[in-house]
Amino acid sequence: ACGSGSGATGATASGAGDVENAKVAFLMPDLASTRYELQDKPLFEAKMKQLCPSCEVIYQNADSDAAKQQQQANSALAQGVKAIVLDPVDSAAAATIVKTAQSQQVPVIAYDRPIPATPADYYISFDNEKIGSMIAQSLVDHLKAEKAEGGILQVNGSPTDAAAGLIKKGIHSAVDPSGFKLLAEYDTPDWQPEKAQTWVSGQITQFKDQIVGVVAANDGTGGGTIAAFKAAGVKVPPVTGNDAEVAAAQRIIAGDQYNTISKPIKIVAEASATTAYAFMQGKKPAGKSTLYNTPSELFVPTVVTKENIKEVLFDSGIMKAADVCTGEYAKGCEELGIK
Amino acid sequence: MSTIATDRQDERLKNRDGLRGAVADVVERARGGDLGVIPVVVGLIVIWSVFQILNPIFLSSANLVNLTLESAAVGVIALGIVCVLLVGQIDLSVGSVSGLSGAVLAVLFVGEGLPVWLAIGAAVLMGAVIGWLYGQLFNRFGVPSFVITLAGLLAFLGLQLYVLGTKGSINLPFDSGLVNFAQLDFVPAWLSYTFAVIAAVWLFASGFLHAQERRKAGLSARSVSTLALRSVALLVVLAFVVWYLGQTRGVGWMFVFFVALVLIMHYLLSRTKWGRAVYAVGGNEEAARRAGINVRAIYTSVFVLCSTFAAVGGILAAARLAAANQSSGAGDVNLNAIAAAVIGGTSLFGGRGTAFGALLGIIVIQSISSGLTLLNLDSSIRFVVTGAVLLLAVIVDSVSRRSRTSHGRA
Amino acid sequence: MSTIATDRQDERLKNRDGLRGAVADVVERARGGDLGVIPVVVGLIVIWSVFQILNPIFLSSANLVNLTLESAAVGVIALGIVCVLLVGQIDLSVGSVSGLSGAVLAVLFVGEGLPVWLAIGAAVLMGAVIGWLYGQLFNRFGVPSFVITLAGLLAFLGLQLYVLGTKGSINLPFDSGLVNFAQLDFVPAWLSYTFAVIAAVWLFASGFLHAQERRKAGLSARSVSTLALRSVALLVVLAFVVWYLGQTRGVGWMFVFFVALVLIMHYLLSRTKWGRAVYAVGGNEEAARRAGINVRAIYTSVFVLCSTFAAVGGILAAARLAAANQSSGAGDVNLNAIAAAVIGGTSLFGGRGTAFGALLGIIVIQSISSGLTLLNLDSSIRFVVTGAVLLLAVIVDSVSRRSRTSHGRA
Amino acid sequence: MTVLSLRGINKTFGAVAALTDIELDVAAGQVVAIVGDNGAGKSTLVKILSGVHPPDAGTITFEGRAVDIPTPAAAHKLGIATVFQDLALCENLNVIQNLFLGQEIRPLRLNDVAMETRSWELLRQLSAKIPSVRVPVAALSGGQRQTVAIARSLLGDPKVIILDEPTAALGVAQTAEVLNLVERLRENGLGVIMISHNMADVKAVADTVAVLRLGRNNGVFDVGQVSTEDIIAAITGATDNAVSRRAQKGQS
Amino acid sequence: MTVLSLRGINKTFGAVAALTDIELDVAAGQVVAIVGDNGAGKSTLVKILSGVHPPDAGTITFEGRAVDIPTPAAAHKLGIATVFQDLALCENLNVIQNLFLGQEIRPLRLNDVAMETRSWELLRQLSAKIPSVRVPVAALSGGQRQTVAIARSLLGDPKVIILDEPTAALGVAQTAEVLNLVERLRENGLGVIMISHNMADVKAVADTVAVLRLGRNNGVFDVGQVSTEDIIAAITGATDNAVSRRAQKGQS
Ligand SMILES: Nc1ncnc2c1ncn2[C@@H]1O[C@H](COP(=O)(O)OP(=O)(O)OP(=O)(O)O)[C@@H](O)[C@H]1O
Ligand SMILES: Nc1ncnc2c1ncn2[C@@H]1O[C@H](COP(=O)(O)OP(=O)(O)OP(=O)(O)O)[C@@H](O)[C@H]1O
Ligand SMILES: O[C@@H]1[C@@H](O)[C@H](O)OC[C@H]1O
Ligand SMILES: [Mg+2]
Ligand SMILES: [Mg+2]
Repeated sequence: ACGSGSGATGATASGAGDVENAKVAFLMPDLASTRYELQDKPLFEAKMKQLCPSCEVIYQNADSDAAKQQQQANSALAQGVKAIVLDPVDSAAAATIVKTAQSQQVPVIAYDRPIPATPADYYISFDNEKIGSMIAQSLVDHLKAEKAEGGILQVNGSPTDAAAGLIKKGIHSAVDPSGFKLLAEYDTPDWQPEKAQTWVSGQITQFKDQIVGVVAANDGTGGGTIAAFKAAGVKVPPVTGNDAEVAAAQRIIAGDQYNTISKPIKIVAEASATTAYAFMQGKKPAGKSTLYNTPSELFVPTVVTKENIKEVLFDSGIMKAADVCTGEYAKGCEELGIK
Repeated sequence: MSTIATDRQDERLKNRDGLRGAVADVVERARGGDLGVIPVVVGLIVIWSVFQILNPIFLSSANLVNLTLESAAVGVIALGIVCVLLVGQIDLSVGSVSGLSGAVLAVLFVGEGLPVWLAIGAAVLMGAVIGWLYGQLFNRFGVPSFVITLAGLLAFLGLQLYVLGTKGSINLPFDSGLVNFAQLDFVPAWLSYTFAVIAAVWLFASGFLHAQERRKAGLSARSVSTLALRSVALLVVLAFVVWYLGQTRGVGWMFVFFVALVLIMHYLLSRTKWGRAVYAVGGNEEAARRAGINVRAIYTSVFVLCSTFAAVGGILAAARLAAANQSSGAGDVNLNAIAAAVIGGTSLFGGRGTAFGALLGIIVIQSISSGLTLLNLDSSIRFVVTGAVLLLAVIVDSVSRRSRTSHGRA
Repeated sequence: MSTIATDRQDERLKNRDGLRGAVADVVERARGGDLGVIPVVVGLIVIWSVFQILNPIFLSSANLVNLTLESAAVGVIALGIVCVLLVGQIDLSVGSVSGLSGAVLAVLFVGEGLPVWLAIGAAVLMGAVIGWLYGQLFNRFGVPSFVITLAGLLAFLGLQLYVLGTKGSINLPFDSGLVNFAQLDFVPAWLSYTFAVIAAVWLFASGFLHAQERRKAGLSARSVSTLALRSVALLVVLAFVVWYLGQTRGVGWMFVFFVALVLIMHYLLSRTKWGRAVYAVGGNEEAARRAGINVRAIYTSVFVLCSTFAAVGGILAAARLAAANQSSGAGDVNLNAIAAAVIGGTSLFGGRGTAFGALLGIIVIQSISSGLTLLNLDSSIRFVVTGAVLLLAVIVDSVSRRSRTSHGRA
Repeated sequence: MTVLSLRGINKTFGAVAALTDIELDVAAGQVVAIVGDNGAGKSTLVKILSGVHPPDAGTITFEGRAVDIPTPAAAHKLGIATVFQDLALCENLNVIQNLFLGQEIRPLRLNDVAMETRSWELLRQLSAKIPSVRVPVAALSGGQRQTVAIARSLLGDPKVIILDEPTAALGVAQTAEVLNLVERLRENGLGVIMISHNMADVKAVADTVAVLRLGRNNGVFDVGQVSTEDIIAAITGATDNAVSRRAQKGQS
Repeated sequence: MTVLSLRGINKTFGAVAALTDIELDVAAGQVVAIVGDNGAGKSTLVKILSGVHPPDAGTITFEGRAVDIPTPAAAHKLGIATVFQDLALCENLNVIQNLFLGQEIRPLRLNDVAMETRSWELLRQLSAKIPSVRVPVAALSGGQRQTVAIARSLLGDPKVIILDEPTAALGVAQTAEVLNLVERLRENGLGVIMISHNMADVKAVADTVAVLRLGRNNGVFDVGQVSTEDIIAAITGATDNAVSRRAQKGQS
């Protein structure tokens, strides 16, 4: 029924009866962070399957290319999707997608990152700016508690990534007034850990023991930072992260990384599936609040450190000890009581 | 004709005239592996069939309309790449230049409120200046173009970030003519058909005049029936395309613009002294120089063209996206543009290639990308399949070209 | 010597012997533009001076130690690129292959718990198999290597994502031998100095024996004083490097490993039949074929070498980062590896280049990157400056090579 | 004894029939000259014999066995050495490297002293005027290159040597040496195929002359029993030709 | 009237002095042959005259004015047309495209009919045996290519034509036509420089013979007053040389 090839399939708002066999697009922005492929996608698909067993999810990843994302959206529309869940590569450029979709009466749910220019139909996210400020604040608090003296390095995300810009802004909001000197900061091309490692290595020679902490914008760059300290043969200062990757959890358990932030993707992914399904049924869900002229739902993430990792990541079921407590990490897990 | 044409007198040539001769000629050339763009077309048909079987939406009118529009921006860039490859050089910076051009356009048009034509003019001019700069560096210092343009890739990416400044991303107004041109303006059906007819008539008329001229000079010439057949075939194909795309939105002006550029470049490359010089420089630079060609001017002209096309492509991309952002032109724009040229039969060693190659090459690449988009695969699988399909398409091409080598005409 | 050596008998040659002759020779070659790697070294000195002025930490021992270690992974990859460029081909997939290799290593070693040598062996073997595959595709179907390896780039990136699977990113244990090798293992000072002495003695001894052999055969030969001077110079340079790096952590084993690979490749390329064949195929494939060389085997061997080196580079990169992740090998690994080869004097058109070029080229690139790292610039400015410095370094190089062209030896 | 024998060789390039039904016999210790107009197909025939092009049809018999020569390496293995008209040198390699290409001394640790010594010997034998053997071939004059190509064919131990216009670019002294060389080769019992446009040279060293015209055999002559005029007539296909007209003009 | 005159020309490549203190005069309506051993520097001299290499020292006078010839384009502009020994053709272009390279008819809308017609005319004039002018030069035989290179130099309206071993690869008929051509050029008042290793050809068409030896002038002779043996002696630097020895052997 969906194979007609007409781009105007969704032209009339459809009744609940039509929802069977419907399609919904789930468009993710990049591969630089693992979460989109490994968490967002399967979680969204699972929830959708539960809500509408016969529905089909069209998943696409734009690999950091706004033009490719536009192509993917157009292709989804040509296939007659009933709703689009969109994590924009470029929040501004995504306006085109919203326009095109809405002109064909297909609702768009902004996911993870907002689309300020043209109001989408709904917005569900953890707040990236907030994430930045939370990881940085957690680090600053820790340093103050330790009575550390010296400065901080800041490793930002990709200079061509709008989300990285938001995180960066959030980090500054915590670091700038902290009293710790910002020694240097760096926008990591393509979020590449190797690049972060090279840069941090240079700063270690330059600032030597002045560095008391590093705010890294995600777990990959955080990992690169830690490797730089290890390779320089100096003590690793507290380093932040973001995304709660398995590798980061291991580093936290081993005491190499100070924090990361858990944005239980399950929450947003399932919320977006529920909302998308409502739209597909022709309903118009109302948001919990309104942001960028869009009905919105923002969730609060949790900073993860050694202190709370057991509760936040393991007791909640987000991670399994079997995946994390391998080899050299078994001992740390044991100490923290993770099984 | 009673006497044998001047160019058919050698005893070793098999004489052929008229339609039968033309057919025999094609067969002969096919056996010799000299098939021009036919192998690419065959590759394309294979890809299209497979994707159509996997997802019946692929060849739907709506999807093909998208395909045409998505081809335009990188296609224009590939056209410039064909030119630099023809002289045996390379431009790695077309992605950055296109991104910078989009950024400049957006800043001037939206940020500074200049009229759109002025903003476009400035962006295109900037492209030309960049190319001129490359030409100077190349001619004066003899630095390999690979390195010059690698430096350009980095520098202009930096400049792009700088121009966009803290904004990071700038929206172009949806109701501006430019965005409409790239997204919503389609050629009215009657006009499309008119274009098709004009093209066919023109093909016949020019062929006929040319044949007459040749006959008058005592040279062999295509028969009227061959010419007629050829232009009827063109008419049928074009009319079918117009009709099929017209089932949904029709032929986009942006695509027409791209095709027009291809035709212009085809003319410049094949019918002007400049074009000859380009092929000569690519084939044997020293021989070209000894023939009195201003080789430096040719290099400069080609770099200017390439960067200019990159700038134009950047404008089209920004218009299509209705935004210019920090990652515009990044990612695989460079590789796609170069790959389109190469798939279209342009040699990386210079001296061989056509403007039409860019058109066909980009359609191959966009077809793969669009077809896979419809397949709903994991990213990891998608990458693997993209690689495999790309390879397949080119193997079809190379295998048929290959017989040429075994005939000693490599 | 009373009689004139066989190779010095032509009246048109200016006769020179001994140390004076050697110096005159160098001057002559410099005027003719045939300077080998000297221009790159000059470019390097310029870059180093500028960065040192801008930030006095640049030439500090600690930073140079970092520089050596950061050069190793991409340097090894560049070594493979030199080989494919020498035969006039290209490999665009070295980044993906290195990423995949790191992923395979991590999955087998950490995930499956295999012994590290087995995991390394598997990753390297996989690299070799990939290269063999490229060779087959290239030889059988005549597909341009640009396209084959572009397909490979995509496919192996996909495979990398697939292999990493649900983990996305895998830590290598910091206390494993492999990570230590890449991060913390340094050659003890006494051993470093021993290496330096061995190198100098070996240079003298081999030169001396060779000269004797030549004299016996009635050919001209380097004088003992020239040879002595040369090896003393080497000793001084090496000893200084060892001493200076030893001020902080010394010479890393990973860097020694890289240099050893460079030396081995230098030997293979310049002193074996296989190396000759590589240059011949790159210079004139058809002539090589007619000389009875198995051209296909040469292509295959070179693709295998390149992919194998890419795999080794990927292992080193993973070891240095102590992790393998989805973005390993992405970004500018490809471009940096190719650029290192080109900056080191390898021609993109085949037939010209050396293994040492890869070493020098990667040091130029890493110097730029490290120097800018210390400058703490905005990313936009950083990109612009990187481009500019890269260009400058190569202009110095090209300008001095250029005189060669004007002497007709292009 | 016939070492090499061709029957019914055909070769077509696209629409051009370059060779049609070619026959040729070469005996050991015999010098066969192949002559013919430009484009007659001489070099095409050479390329077929040396494994560069496969023939479209026909049989090649070498030392009594029917053989296939799919690659130049196969030709080398049979013992067929060729000096190509286009020389087939690698411009980026120097003289020594080109001479020994594919047959280097001590493959795993090249013996460059031995190779250089041998190079000088070979070149001196051909009266070559090459100032240095360590410059890339790109820097040599036309005649110097041709000398290198000829010298190369003498390495190894061929049974048949094919020389495609070997003296075209050579000076008078070098030409004389090459003709001497051809005679030495004959004395050593090799089969020699020599292509030349110079009738004086052909008459001086060849035993037999085979004429090709527009890709077909146009007569095989015993050198002792044929006049230069007859050969030229067979080449051009007419007794009244540009050469004879020029000769007449010179007399009148 | 002297059109072209060289004084004190020097050229060094690396460690090799290719030309030392060369003098040469060419008058309108005169054919000057330059002869010399391989590597004597003949082609280097040609390249200096045609703007390919700049001389290291020396002056060139053209039609009474001292000139600089920095590029081949400058040589064309002066009216110096050259057939290079290495032909300098673009292998990827076909015969017509090579013939008219840089001097196409109707630059903005190429007139290929006119160019093809003219190509056939030129080739017929040289007795060329080229089956089709629309094949890339890569597919031509050695002699066919050389004919194309010669034909090319006749386009335009040169005052001096330089032919570097123009008949090396040509068949007997084509060689005769080229010699005829040289005579026609002389009659039309052009200055002709011809390089050749063929003494018969030199004696047949040249007015003056200039000998180069190891990069230096080694005598200028009037053709009428010099024997072939004397020229050869000047070339090789000895009256007892490979050529004379061969000649003796032939007689004995
Ligand atoms: N690789 C090729 N592709 C197409 N045609 C070719 C090829 N090689 C040769 N030919 C054609 O075949 C014919 C014979 O060429 P060949 O080189 O054998 O002539 P030849 O007798 O050696 O002439 P010459 O005396 O000029 O060297 C020519 O007409 C030529 O154009
Ligand atoms: N580009 C170059 N680089 C280095 N040396 C060169 C170059 N060109 C010529 N030579 C050298 O200069 C000398 C003269 O060469 P040239 O080509 O002028 O000789 P020629 O007289 O034309 O010889 P032939 O009769 O063989 O054509 C030779 O020894 C050659 O090696
Ligand atoms: O998880 C992060 C995501 O929230 C942000 O949008 O992009 C970078 C990721 O690391
Ligand atoms: Mg021939
Ligand atoms: Mg010469």
